[in-house]
Amino acid sequence: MLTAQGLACVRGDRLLFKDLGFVLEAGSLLYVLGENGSGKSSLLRMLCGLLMPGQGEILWAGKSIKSHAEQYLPNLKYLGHLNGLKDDLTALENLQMGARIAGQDVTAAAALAALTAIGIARCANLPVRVLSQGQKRRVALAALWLSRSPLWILDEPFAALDVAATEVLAARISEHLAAGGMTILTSHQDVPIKAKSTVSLSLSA
Amino acid sequence: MLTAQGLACVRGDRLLFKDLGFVLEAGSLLYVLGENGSGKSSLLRMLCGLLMPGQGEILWAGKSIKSHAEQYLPNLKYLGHLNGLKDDLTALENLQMGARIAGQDVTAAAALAALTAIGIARCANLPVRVLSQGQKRRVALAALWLSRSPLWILDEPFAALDVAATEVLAARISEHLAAGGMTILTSHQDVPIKAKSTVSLSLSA
Amino acid sequence: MHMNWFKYSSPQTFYPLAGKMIPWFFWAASLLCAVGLYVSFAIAPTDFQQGEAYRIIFVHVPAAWMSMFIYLVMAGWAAMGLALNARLSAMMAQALAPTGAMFTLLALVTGSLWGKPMWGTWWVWDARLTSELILLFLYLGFMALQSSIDDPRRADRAGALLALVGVVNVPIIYFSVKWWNTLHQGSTINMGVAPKMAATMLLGMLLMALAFWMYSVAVALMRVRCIMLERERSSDWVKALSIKGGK
Amino acid sequence: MNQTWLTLLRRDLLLALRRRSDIATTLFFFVIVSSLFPLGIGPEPAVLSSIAPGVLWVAALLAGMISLGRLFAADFADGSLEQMLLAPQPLAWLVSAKIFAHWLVCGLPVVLLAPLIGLQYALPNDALWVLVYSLLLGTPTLSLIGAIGAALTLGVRGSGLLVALLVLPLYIPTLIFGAGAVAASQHGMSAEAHLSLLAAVSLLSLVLAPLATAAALRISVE
Amino acid sequence: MNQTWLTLLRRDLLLALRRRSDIATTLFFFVIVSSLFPLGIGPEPAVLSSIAPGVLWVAALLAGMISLGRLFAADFADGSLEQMLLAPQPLAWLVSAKIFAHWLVCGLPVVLLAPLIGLQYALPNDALWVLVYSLLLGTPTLSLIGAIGAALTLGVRGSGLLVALLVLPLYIPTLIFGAGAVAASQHGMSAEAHLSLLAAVSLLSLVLAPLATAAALRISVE
Amino acid sequence: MQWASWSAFFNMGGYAFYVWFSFGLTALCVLWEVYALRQRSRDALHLAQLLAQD
Ligand code: HEM
Ligand SMILES: Nc1ncnc2c1ncn2[C@@H]1O[C@H](COP(=O)(O)OP(=O)(O)OP(=O)(O)O)[C@@H](O)[C@H]1O
Ligand SMILES: Nc1ncnc2c1ncn2[C@@H]1O[C@H](COP(=O)(O)OP(=O)(O)OP(=O)(O)O)[C@@H](O)[C@H]1O
Ligand SMILES: [Mg+2]
Ligand SMILES: [Mg+2]
Repeated sequence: MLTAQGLACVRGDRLLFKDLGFVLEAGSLLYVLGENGSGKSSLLRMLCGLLMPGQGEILWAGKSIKSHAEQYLPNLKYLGHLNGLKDDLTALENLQMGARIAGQDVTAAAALAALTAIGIARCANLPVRVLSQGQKRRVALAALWLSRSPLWILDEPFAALDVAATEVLAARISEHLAAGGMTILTSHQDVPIKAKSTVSLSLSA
Repeated sequence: MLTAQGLACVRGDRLLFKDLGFVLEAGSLLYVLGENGSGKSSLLRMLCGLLMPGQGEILWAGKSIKSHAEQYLPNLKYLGHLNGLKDDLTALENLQMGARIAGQDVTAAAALAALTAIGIARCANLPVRVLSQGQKRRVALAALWLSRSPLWILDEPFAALDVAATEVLAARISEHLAAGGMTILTSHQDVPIKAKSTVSLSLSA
Repeated sequence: MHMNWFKYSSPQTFYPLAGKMIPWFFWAASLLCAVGLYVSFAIAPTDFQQGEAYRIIFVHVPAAWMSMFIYLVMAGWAAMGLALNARLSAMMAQALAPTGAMFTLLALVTGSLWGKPMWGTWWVWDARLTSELILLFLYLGFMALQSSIDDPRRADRAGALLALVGVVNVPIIYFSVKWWNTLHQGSTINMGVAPKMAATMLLGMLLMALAFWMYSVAVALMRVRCIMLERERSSDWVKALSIKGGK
Repeated sequence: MNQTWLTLLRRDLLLALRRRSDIATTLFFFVIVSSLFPLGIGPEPAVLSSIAPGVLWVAALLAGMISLGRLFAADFADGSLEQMLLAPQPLAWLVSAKIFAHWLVCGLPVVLLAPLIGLQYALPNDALWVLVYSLLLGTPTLSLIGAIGAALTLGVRGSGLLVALLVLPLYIPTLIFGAGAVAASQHGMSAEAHLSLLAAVSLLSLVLAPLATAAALRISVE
Repeated sequence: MNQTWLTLLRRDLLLALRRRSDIATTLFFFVIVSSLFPLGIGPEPAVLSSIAPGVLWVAALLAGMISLGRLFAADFADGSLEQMLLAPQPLAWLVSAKIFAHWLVCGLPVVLLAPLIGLQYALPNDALWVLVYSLLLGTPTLSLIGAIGAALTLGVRGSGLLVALLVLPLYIPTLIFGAGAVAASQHGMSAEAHLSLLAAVSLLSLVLAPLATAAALRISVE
Repeated sequence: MQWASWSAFFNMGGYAFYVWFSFGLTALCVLWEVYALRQRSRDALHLAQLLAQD
């Protein structure tokens, strides 16, 4: 269970939001909405512990994610605006090494299965450098098929994806939620995702 | 009169478009449409002579803009995705120096009048660093009130502008066209501009 | 108690408080400086080896002391800023750096001005001189880092970390330089050979050092006020202040 | 714990292998800088050999410094750095893998090439060996301390110059002991004292630098 | 024609003034690098003064090189560079204004500070003067040639090292004549021959470098 | 008091240049720093005022 209390975010000399709080239970989805520059990405990075909140606290299972980071991080899978892929490695290498660095052992077969699931098995052995924007995004998202973390934090996962990939991803998220996972999401598109409970959080610029 | 004949554009190893041509007469507006990544900005940069066409030719008053650049450039005002502003100069300094570098002498009063026209006279003496994205864009656009060039090439001029500024700018473009100017434009929004003749050019990704 | 501390550590309350303190420190500095100068020039006797040139120590040594002392204080504030995430501490560290660098530069220049008549050369690669020069580089690195990061909070924390790394390194640098110098035995000149100081000389130096100290506090407070104004320029209290004319 | 560390190391080495020109660049910088001096100073062997320890070490220092830009910048730009920050292992531990890879790619080649340049400077045989030892002990410190500077200046305007300002003063003890070792052996003295001090500085930075770098990375990624 | 040129110059100087720390960084890089050598080589004034010409010139070279990142990178990033390319004046002419500004901001301070560092190296008075003259004649070449490298590496990954590789070999004639002039005067010979060669190199690069830089910019901005 | 006359004082036993340069430079630095800070504070307030009118 992820709890946020009284969060405030200051960037540069602007206050983006304050007094923001929510509780996210197993199986539920949190939609973060807002215009460009309203602070969605900043909020998500805060929830990962990458950005220190100006005020407020974030708790995982009742414990501060700051002071109990080793317990929190294995439960978290974050995907930001950046894909975190190395241009000179192949899609498969990227996926496998990425999972290992996140502390998870993944066989080549499992990684290939993940790439197949999101429909880019053909590009598995190409260096990521030659892939198009959408294909790169898919390689990054393939990690979700390998992830065993209950909490997913995804910053505009549908950006740059075409219709087919969007559906596959939405289905995967629904499945994750059905299995008791949690997901926090931002998106400028409207993608239907099935969840036990969906909360929308709207940030105003 | 600007003429393009058989233009082709290759970026990386992708062919973005080919066999593209048009004729732009005094007083007319060219709308370049297309999805992200379809090559709109690339086309506009080509028309400025910043990017060499893979094939084809661009003529100004019947002469190649490549070999007669000195005759072409004084007739051109280009505004790209980037504002071309120096963060550490004030809005006024930016505008005045920008015009001078483009070979035009501009008094402080004239520059101030331009800033007033687009509604940011109050920010005239602030360093551009402290301005918001939309305000910066306005400073860059204020150059259009000073410009005496007949051909304007504007890449998403309405991006980051609010409703009021959008109207002011559209009016200025209409006025320019009415006075016999030419404008080439890309925009993801639909902004009504009055012109003797409007041509739309659609690029497909 | 700690409630008070947090109250005064908010820029809004600290700004006027600092404004009230500054004149006191300036007065103290002026007074100490006047007495110190009197002692240095009127009371302290002529040095029989070095003649009157030795009077340079009355600025040189206090400046050298302050240059090192300020670095330590700066690192202290930096550590506190990092540990407690206190904005004011980081601002104090930032405010101290230019003054520290100035004293370092003064120590170097006045030392050279002393070295020319005493040693016949403006500079030798003596251990203490060299480490003072390196201290100047450390100050400048700190200032350059802070000024090139645009986000103030990040600048604070990055600067604080650098100051701490520097403080760990200062003793290592000092001893390595010393060792380097004695090994090469290049310069036969050693600042340690300065004659035993008369009590009045020591008094003069102490008074001047105290004056510099008070001055440093005053100037650091002035600078911290500037930093607050610049950082919080769009906050209500600064706006209100600016309309009142900064009083 | 070890698996993550090894994976990071392997990944960075693999990347360096795929872009072999990157390794070559540091090496060439070292060679060019150390060849500039004979050009500037003149070809007398006696003079050259007397300044060789200092010059070679300064060249190594500068080469180490100028290659720092590559340590974290690419990871920062493509987002792998934030993924690394979110790994469950202690960040300082992961950082040490990256620093080690950096040393293998940028430091070790310099160590191996240095005796060749030393020959050009007419260094005697013993001194050449001491040069190699001292570089072997000292260059890791350059990578370690440099990592702090690189992490602090991530994403900062004009970071190339800035990193130089931050890092060069901190390199001074390494320079003194390293060049001192070579000079000592050149003058027929034992280089042991210098080398053990160099090792001590290395050990100290091995312990502290990853921690400081980790803290700096957290600050820079915000 | 002159107005655009002057405006560009004024703008770049104004920008440098508003960011004073940028000027300081190049200068201090020069100071730090030239202070590293005594630490590596030892403090004996006789040795130091014999290597001073080479060392000071190499330090000036490296400082000039490392500051090149600032020449066009900011303009490229914020779009002013493309506006400059669209100005009706010949690009090479405009480029020369930027190079001149760069020299005033990064080269001239080094020229002015060099005698102070020369003092630390126990250079005799005459040699100090020749040092200043030679730097005055030589540093413009560094900016001019460097501009070509800076323009070629715009927007390229790891451009810091790359620019070094491109530019340092081209700096060698300047280094040889510059350091040679100082060394000559140190040995009681006339430095005139060296200085006139230096001036000749300067003139040549003054004519050719802006043209090459302009061509390189057009390529990089595509 | 150990100075025979003001001119002896100013002469500083022949070391006038070194001594007075040292003290003078120190005074100059200090005064300049204070002046620069006052200026900086004024500028900051001015900018805030401009922003406040916004
Ligand atoms: C550029 C030249 C010089 C520099 C950078 C320099 C630096 C320093 C520093 C950092 C200190 C404080 C050290 C401490 O208190 O432990 C100091 C103190 C002192 N210096 Fe210098 N110095 C220079 C030249 C000279 C010269 C030429 C002399 C005299 C011949 C001299 C005599 C002294 C004395 C007597 C002290 C006081 C020592 C003490 O109180 O323990 N210095 N100097
Ligand atoms: N490192 C930073 N330093 C200072 N300000 C920043 C920084 N990063 C972002 N900002 C500012 O914070 C605000 C919020 O940024 P954020 O990226 O959180 O927005 P967002 O809601 O995710 O927008 P988008 O829909 O474009 O992704 C913006 O105004 C941005 O300019
Ligand atoms: N310098 C470059 N080198 C290689 N490919 C490039 C370069 N610049 C752009 N491209 C590619 O060319 C294509 C067209 O880019 P362009 O910027 O012209 O698109 P656009 O239509 O303006 O898109 P948008 O609506 O996002 O502005 C894209 O696929 C882009 O990735
Ligand atoms: Mg976002
Ligand atoms: Mg575009």
